Amino acid sequence: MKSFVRLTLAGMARSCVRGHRSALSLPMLLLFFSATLCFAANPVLIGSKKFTESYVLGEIAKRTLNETGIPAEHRQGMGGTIILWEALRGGQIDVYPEYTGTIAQEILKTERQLSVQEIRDALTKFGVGMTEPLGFNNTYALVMRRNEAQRLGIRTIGDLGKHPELKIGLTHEFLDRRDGWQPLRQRYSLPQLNIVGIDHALGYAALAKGSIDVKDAYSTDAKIAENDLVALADSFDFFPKYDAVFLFRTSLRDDAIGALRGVAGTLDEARMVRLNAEAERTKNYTKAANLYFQNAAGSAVTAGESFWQKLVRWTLRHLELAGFSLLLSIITGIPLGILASRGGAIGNMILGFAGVMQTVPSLALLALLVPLPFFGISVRTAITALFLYGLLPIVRNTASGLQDIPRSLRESAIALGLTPAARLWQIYLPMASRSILSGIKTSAVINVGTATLAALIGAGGYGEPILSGLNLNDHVTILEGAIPAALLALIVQWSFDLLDRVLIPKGLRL
Amino acid sequence: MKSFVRLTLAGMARSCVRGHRSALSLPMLLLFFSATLCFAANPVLIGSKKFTESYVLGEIAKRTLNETGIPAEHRQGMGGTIILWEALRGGQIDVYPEYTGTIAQEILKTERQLSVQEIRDALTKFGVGMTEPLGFNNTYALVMRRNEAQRLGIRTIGDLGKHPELKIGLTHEFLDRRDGWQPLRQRYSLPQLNIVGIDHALGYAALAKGSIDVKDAYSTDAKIAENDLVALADSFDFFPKYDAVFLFRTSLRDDAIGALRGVAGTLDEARMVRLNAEAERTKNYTKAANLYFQNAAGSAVTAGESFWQKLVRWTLRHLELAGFSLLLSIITGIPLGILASRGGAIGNMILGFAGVMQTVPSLALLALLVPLPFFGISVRTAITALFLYGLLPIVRNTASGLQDIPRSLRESAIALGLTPAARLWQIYLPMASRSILSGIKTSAVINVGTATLAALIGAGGYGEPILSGLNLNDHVTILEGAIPAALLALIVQWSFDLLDRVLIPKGLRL
Amino acid sequence: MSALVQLLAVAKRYADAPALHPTDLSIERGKTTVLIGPSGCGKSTLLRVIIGLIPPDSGTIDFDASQITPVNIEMLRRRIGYVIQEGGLFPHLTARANILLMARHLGKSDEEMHARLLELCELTRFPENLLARYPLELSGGQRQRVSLMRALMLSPELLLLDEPLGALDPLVRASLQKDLKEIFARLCQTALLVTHDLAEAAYFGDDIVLMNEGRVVQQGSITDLRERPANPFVSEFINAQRSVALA
Amino acid sequence: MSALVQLLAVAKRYADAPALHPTDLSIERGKTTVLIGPSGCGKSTLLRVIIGLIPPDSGTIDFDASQITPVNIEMLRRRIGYVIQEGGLFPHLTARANILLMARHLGKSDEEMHARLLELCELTRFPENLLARYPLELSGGQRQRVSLMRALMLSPELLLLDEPLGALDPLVRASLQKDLKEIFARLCQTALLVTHDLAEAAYFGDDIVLMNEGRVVQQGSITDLRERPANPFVSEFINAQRSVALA
Ligand SMILES: Nc1ncnc2c1ncn2[C@@H]1O[C@H](COP(=O)(O)OP(=O)(O)OP(=O)(O)O)[C@@H](O)[C@H]1O
Ligand SMILES: Nc1ncnc2c1ncn2[C@@H]1O[C@H](COP(=O)(O)OP(=O)(O)OP(=O)(O)O)[C@@H](O)[C@H]1O
Ligand SMILES: [Mg+2]
Ligand SMILES: [Mg+2]
Repeated sequence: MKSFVRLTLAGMARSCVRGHRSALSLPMLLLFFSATLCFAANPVLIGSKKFTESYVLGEIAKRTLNETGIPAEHRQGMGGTIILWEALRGGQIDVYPEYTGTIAQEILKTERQLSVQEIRDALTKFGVGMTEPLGFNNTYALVMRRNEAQRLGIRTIGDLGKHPELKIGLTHEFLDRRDGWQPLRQRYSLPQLNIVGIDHALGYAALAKGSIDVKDAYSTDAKIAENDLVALADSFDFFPKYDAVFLFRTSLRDDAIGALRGVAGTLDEARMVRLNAEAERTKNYTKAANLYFQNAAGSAVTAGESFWQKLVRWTLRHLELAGFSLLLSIITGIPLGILASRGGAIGNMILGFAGVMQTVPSLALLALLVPLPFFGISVRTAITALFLYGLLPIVRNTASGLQDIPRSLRESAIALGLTPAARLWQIYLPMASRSILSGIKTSAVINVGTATLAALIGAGGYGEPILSGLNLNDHVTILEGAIPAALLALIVQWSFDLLDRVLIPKGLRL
Repeated sequence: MKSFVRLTLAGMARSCVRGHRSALSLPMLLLFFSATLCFAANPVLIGSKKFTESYVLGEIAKRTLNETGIPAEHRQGMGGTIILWEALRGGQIDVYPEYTGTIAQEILKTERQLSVQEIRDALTKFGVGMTEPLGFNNTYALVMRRNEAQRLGIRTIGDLGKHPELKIGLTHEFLDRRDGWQPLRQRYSLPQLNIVGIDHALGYAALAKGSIDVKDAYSTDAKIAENDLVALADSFDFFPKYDAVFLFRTSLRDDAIGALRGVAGTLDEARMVRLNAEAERTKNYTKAANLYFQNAAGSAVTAGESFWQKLVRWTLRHLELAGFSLLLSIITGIPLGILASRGGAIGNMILGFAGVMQTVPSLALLALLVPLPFFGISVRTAITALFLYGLLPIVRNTASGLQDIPRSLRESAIALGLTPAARLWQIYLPMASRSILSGIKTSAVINVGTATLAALIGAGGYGEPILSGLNLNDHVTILEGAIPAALLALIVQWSFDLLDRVLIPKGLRL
Repeated sequence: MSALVQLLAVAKRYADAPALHPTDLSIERGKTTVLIGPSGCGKSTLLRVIIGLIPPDSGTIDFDASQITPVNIEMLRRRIGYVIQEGGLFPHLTARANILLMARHLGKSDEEMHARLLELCELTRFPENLLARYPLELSGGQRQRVSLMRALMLSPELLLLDEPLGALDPLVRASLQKDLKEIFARLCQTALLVTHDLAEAAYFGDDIVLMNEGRVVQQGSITDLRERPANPFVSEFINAQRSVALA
Repeated sequence: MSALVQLLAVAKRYADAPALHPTDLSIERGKTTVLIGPSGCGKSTLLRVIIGLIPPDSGTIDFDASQITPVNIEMLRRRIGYVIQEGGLFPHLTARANILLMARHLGKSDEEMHARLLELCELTRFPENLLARYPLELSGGQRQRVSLMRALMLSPELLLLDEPLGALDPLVRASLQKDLKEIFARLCQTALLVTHDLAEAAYFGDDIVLMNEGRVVQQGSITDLRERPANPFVSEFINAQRSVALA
């Protein structure tokens, strides 16, 4: 089961890394398009794409803003280019890291190489601004083992022409692309025939073993540093520029724009490679981002978002999800329960409906809501699903609690001349309070549990570390979410028990 | 969400097809290792691997047995070779389709080509028997467009040597295997350098477009017929034999063994290709298997398992899962609720425990149980998870129902001199019956819903069509499971309402 | 003075047997009508029909000259005080809250309520310090007095009292009888009282109604019943009560 | 004859006030002890302490010469019949099932139970055809008689009766009093009876115990109480009950 989830997420992550400049995959759209938050929107919202480097840049932007005293939140790994771009234009995020080449090709849809200024001008009409390049160019590169390259005296791609015996392993994507192997070979008049298609990840292993001598890579890939490889210079500027920049909404507060602009020109390729390597080694993007600030400022001022800060954030969000949906369940569940307590066709219909809601497993409930116009991938959807899910215990217990009130007391209330509303509020509901509260407690606990699934649609909460832990195959991270979730359930349980003392009238507890 | 699941399953299916002779993937082991059934074991249990041809052969075996009057069940797509083999040896299944080459290499772990008799002798000591080959050899093959092959006069692999200009696209697996491209090229002294690595599925498209001229394939791949390709003869018998056979436990009843032996020699390659194509086109393995019987017997006797038969099977299994777990929840939940009703530390602990169980979302609960020794991937695990999941509403409502009994009646029961047990059974429980039943109803409905997740660990029920529909991206199939599940919830709901009339004493309903 | 409540051919049957045969009865304004009769003869049923807890199968009931319907019953109930036989105190409310429930609902002022409460406590000899207790913390007689106070709280036009003093000791009972009778006379209170104590019936009853098996057997003063019994059952019933005068 | 039940310095207080000051009391074998006193004086509390529903704060209770402990109370309860003041009928059981509950539990034979049931119905003038009804379908007096039958069913050694006849009409009450007194005499039944009816107390009571504010004020025959009152309260209490003899 665990492996099942892990496999999936790992698979997604992989496919995202490989195609990160062009991928618009439906599942990712559905899954990781982060919440159009319906409440609390003060902080600057930073988005990132679903691969390591984008995460790290997002963290850097966040800490940069925080250090300027601007509150910022980072929605990690929301999806591919188009998702991020649409989110930025739609105002769901304010900032995200992008690459100039990607902007030209994917967003502005041009074949030409555009200058930074041309790009900036074109973006203005979308209400989007762009910083100067951050300092590194994450484009394609051909890489070799450093010692081999030195031994053979190969520094540029052109130098490969002198060594037709070298075995070249290329990813299929690179073999296929119109700016890939074929035109490159022509541009540099390379004689090589010794080409094999090989998976990107496997390629590094093959390179290390010596089964191949040259492979394609992204120029800031952490693996380059890890495997002591060297990227060959693209002396003819064959590969388009993929300079990293931050895109932001022009409506963003000026101090925030200023702070982001400050990052421009401070991150060269070597540094980015090191940050990426750190992120992949420690599985901690914040830590990697902190490296940037350490070297820049010369000292580590803060440790970024500490575990406790994250815990607080998850907890608040989890409470928000479970609490808000519970509130909805209560305020609709009790009236429905009152109706249901009268029995008859309406009562059966209400209980039937709530039952069917409980039957549709939480995942399916999310799946059914996501395609609907109002819902989509949002906190709204998560809360609605949780709300529907928590309905049954409240409805049913309200009904059974009311039906259990002795007839003599019901008649007393009627004979007194109380209006039906007063009877309900002052007599029936207090007398059924134990049963109703018991339903609410069940519902609360169910909601706390099911809310962990909300992270699947980017709604956050304890599900976030659980999913991210499954993704990184990191058990500690999983437990960082799972243990607090279980504790929260216990706390909810016990605090409701305390509430019993307040809400169940003393006369009923004698 | 839906896409999320679909992606995963599709991904799994793909990886299984590609590596079906050698794959032992942990997730598959965890996921599709079918249930060690703890109840009802009369029928012959047939397993199959997770790819089309194996499914179809499993269906053929099943119908063959059924037509001989032997009850048989088919557990589809349990996993890879090792899983099926271990399941057969462990007695969890009685029969499964296998290939001689796979038996030699993966199971008997020999490099040599073994004769059918040698294999059979070797298997005997494991208590496993083998039929004669069914009639087709599903090995590697090189395939070409039929017209091109005819135009160039290419019939055998050796003929390729005369046309070095042909572009050859090979899967990476085939490029890497020790019985793959390199030795083949040497064996047939092929001059070709024009080799590209290409994904298996994409390769067919490339072949159709003419981007490549030759590719590797399994000799019974449905795509061969679909794309009007021709497999080149392996005149040097380079590829090992992968003759399809049925493996069975030698303890299997004789008539069943006889029936299976009857299939031997009746399925040639062309026929198998057609069945596979039918299965992939209609997404219905039973229908494909029926084709075999039509041609063999000259007429379609039965239509295999009709939708209604399947519905009955799913329903029974779903009822078994939900019913059995509900029963467990009731017989542990009520005593726990009684304890909890006394309050104090024990009461809090019990409610806390049941609450934590509810908090751990159903999937995670399955994930936590699967690694434990006693559980693993089995119906047991599903039932245990459902049982734990259904506990809270019963425990809590039992407790609150008991606490709501008026003091004067509790004292009457004590003063009468009834023993504590008699008080409980004759007075307290009947008086709390409305509340307890309301908890049981909530629990039942939750269980019916959550039981659909049990299909993830192969435990069957309505989750089976839902998952399989998600896999095949076939909405009708999804609904075939989703609608009955919702209906079942309603029926459960309403039949419990009827039960109320029996179980809630009349004196309490006045 | 006309009748405050007028029953015309009111009948009620439960599943298996009639509890009330068609019955005519008028409750005169300003008088105390006492309902007596053997256990199970339909006294409580009659009261429950009047206050609309159970709908009569047939017949009509007029209150203050207008017919009681499901529409106006809600408002009429506020003009009626009812002491249910079982007490019917709400367990989740203290004695005080039980008594003040309806007054609070109608938005009476605190001083007014407090003054009336003290008056009632004195009348029923109910210790004020017990007002904060819940019904489960009171003795049977104390509960009965709380019920009575609840019914009297709003000075209703009509009082329906179903054995309101049954669980009281002779001391409290005697003085309560005296006080109630005085108050009833002073305020011209209309009341329908069910009792099993013939002495009590005689003491209160301007008009005594003797029922048996769902029918009114005889209506009149205690002297009428004693000296001009309608049938042997009446004499038997009237003479049954053992006097405290000992041999 | 020695005492069947012997209370020694038994006291009980609730949160805010003592309900029972240290009290000595002996209930003689074969006699009917009658407990009287104002509402809230602790009569029900005394009964509930004896049958072990509430543990006394101090003091000991002996039953049949052995001290009552939490261990033996369970078995002792089967030798005691108790009519609770509120009735305490189980709403989910019919009148018949309520009465037979304990007998069934002890595995009595059907004939034996049926015979006893008929006997009891006759004694209490309870119509047999109502036995199949649930408590909610009975009148107040009918319920009280069902409670009484339940307590008498097993012919217990000790009967604790908390106002068992309060809701009964004079007719039934008078004949029931007569029959009960005869039976008690014939069977040498030990009984502790709480009542508010002094006539009833005098009729039954070999021994009358008058309580006030949690203390026994005087114990003796009705003549003792009437003619040799321990203090003014006794005379006041004894003379309070209005006689049926009218002005
Ligand atoms: N659970 C309780 N908590 C606090 N006080 C209580 C509780 N139960 C009874 N009391 C008080 O104890 C006193 C004695 O009560 P008890 O029921 O014994 O009176 P009683 O003599 O039976 O009166 P009655 O004739 O009205 O039934 C009363 O003042 C009552 O209010
Ligand atoms: N819900 C019911 N279903 C069936 N029969 C009922 C129901 N309620 C009352 N009865 C019967 O109707 C008859 C009249 O009952 P009612 O309560 O009016 O008697 P009552 O005169 O108040 O008697 P008591 O003096 O004992 O209180 C009784 O025989 C009773 O058993
Ligand atoms: Mg009555
Ligand atoms: Mg009492």
